[in-house]
Amino acid sequence: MPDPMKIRANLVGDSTEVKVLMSHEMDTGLAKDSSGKVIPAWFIQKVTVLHNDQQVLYAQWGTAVSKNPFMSFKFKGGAKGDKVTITWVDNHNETRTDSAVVG
Amino acid sequence: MPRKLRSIPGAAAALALAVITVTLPIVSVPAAAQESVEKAIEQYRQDLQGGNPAELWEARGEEIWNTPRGPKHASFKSCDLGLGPGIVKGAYAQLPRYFPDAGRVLDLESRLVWCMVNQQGLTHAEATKVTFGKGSRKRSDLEALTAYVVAQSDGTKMNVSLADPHVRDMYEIGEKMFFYRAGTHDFACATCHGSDGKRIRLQDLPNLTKKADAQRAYTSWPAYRVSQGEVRTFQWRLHDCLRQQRFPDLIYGSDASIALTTYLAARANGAAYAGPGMKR
Amino acid sequence: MDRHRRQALKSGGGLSLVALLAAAGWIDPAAAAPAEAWNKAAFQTHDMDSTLKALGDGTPVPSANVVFFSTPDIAENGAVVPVGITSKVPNTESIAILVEKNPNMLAALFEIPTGTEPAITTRVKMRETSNVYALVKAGGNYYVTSKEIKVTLGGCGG
Amino acid sequence: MIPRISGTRLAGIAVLLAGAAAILYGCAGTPAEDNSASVEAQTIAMMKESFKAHGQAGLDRLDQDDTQRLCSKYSTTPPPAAVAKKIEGENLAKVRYPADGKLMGDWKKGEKIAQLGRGMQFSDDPAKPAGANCYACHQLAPKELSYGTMGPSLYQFGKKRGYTEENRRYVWAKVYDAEAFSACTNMPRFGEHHILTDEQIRDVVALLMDPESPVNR
Repeated sequence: MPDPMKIRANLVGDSTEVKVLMSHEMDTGLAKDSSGKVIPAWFIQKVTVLHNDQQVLYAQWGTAVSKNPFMSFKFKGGAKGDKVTITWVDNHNETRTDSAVVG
Repeated sequence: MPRKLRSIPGAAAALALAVITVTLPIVSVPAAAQESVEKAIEQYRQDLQGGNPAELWEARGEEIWNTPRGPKHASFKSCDLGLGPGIVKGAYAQLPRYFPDAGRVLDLESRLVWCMVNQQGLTHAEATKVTFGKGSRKRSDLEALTAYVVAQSDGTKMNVSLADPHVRDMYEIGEKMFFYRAGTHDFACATCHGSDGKRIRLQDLPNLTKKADAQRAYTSWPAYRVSQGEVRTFQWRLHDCLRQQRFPDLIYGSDASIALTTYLAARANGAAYAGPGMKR
Repeated sequence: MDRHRRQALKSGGGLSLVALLAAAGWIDPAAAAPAEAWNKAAFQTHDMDSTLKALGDGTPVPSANVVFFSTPDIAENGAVVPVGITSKVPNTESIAILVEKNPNMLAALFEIPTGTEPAITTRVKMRETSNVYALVKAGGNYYVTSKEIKVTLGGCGG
Repeated sequence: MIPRISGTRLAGIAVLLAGAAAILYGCAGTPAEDNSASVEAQTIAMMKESFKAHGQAGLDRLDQDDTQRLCSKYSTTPPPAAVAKKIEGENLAKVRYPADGKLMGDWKKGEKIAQLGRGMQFSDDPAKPAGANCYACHQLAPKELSYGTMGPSLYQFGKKRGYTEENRRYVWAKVYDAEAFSACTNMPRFGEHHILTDEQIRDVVALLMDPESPVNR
């Protein structure tokens, strides 16, 4: 089971700023381990952000996104107490969903 | 103009225009280039702020802290970091300290190991099986716990007391060790950390013999190392410095590691702790 | 990404199909959402032309309305290079980050629905000093800007 | 640990008493010096217990030679003239020049050696050649922006100093054993400590002294 994300969602003016950290190896498939064996690619491919039930961002990632990915953006509207829900899916079809309340 | 873009003239031409190369003024005066390199590196460090993946370690550490574990099924709530069982707030800012129950001066990490062994019933080998983790396949509970504990001292003034003679002794030994030159390269800690305003490659080297530098350096560890994608602790910092000093392998939680930590932590006294940090 | 579908879902009093299904207890909204496409072809390209082709074709126009922010000129470490891109092009639909000298050029693609500010920050890996492109799709057209980011070797080198 | 620490305290007291006695009888050695010697002995004993041998780095790496022991006392202040003279003299006597008299190699290889930071660490493969990591501390070829400032800039070293045989011999000796010229320098003794081979030192000399080297362009 993947680790939880760390999500912050805060009102900044009339927008909600979302910052998220994800726990993921983001292996490129090009690196080798100490025994010289190639470490297969293992990376988040899709990220969806919902504000309550409305999609506010959809991201497609390749292996070039850094390990333990960070992402931030803003969407208009949002109110204190609203829910921001983020889901990622990786190339092993592992997935993780976490939510934060807009503060 | 990148070679591979030439195949489609339209796109290539468009892109050629688009390439706003932000080259540095590398002219005949290297000093000028160097100044802008320093500014650019400072910009890089600032651009990284605002999302420290160490928070992921803190969250995991908090869960471990509160979960009963080991043969004795005890959590860290009974672990006394010096301010009473289970109290983490501000504890790191006063470590290392002398623990009468252990009969030793301990830093945070060796104290965590002591609690795992003496309160949770793990063997020392089990407790220290993974001290420095490597990705999600080889994780270190000690790194997660450390990240959690140190974060609870964020903003707390460093206050390592040397009143206890045991701690004073360790401080003095740590100081000697700091200046001890040996190995194939004749290096001591002081070789790289004993003068002002020096760099190794592009990294500024804090002069740890000066109060302000010592404070800034110590209070930013442990840190998330972007080059490794891991949270690294102060035990790791010393271990890896000594590796690069061409010394043999510093044993995790050994007396010498604690002596050196005592010296450096006490020299940071008075400064607000500000970790976990984020570093190259 | 099927933008038409998403817009279709949005019509209907602001309640998406996903939300309706979720409300009915059929699916978990979060789990359902990433059923969107991942453009495999676009992530396997090695140059700008084929990346553009895989993204849906088009010739990018250099634009001063696509701007990097919080993006350094020099990265102290190529494993983590912060990149921020904002678009002032009206009706921005997506923002992509491309690293010219990486094994695969496309690093990330962010699809921006109406109501989301066309500005994102993330962190990417760079194998070496390279041009980095910010590619914006708006109204079916592509706009681009680029900057060189130098990657340095740091530390004791050991 | 406990016995040793309490031992420390006792030793400290004993040293103080001995010091008091020394003053009474007009003997050499002040209490402060004796205490420092005692801390030094404890430090060495503690280090021997706190490190383990790993790969090519054995515990003998903690043993100091004369230069290291003396220079540990003068890390932040220069050594007194007499000490400096002794260290420089001892090290100058250790400098060996190549048997065939050939001092210059290939600057291109020298540049690689100057870039490489690996070598002699317990994590390094002892079968692979070590680097000198010159760029960690010195500016050399101007195109490398990532250089340190622990040592002086060596940009245009040969061009400024002159491409003479005498200067080539100086560079060889300086790389071989820097302590021969500047006591308690931070620069490793690459030849004396077998970090670099003669062949590699030649290449580094060429990096600094070949007119074609980017350092001199």
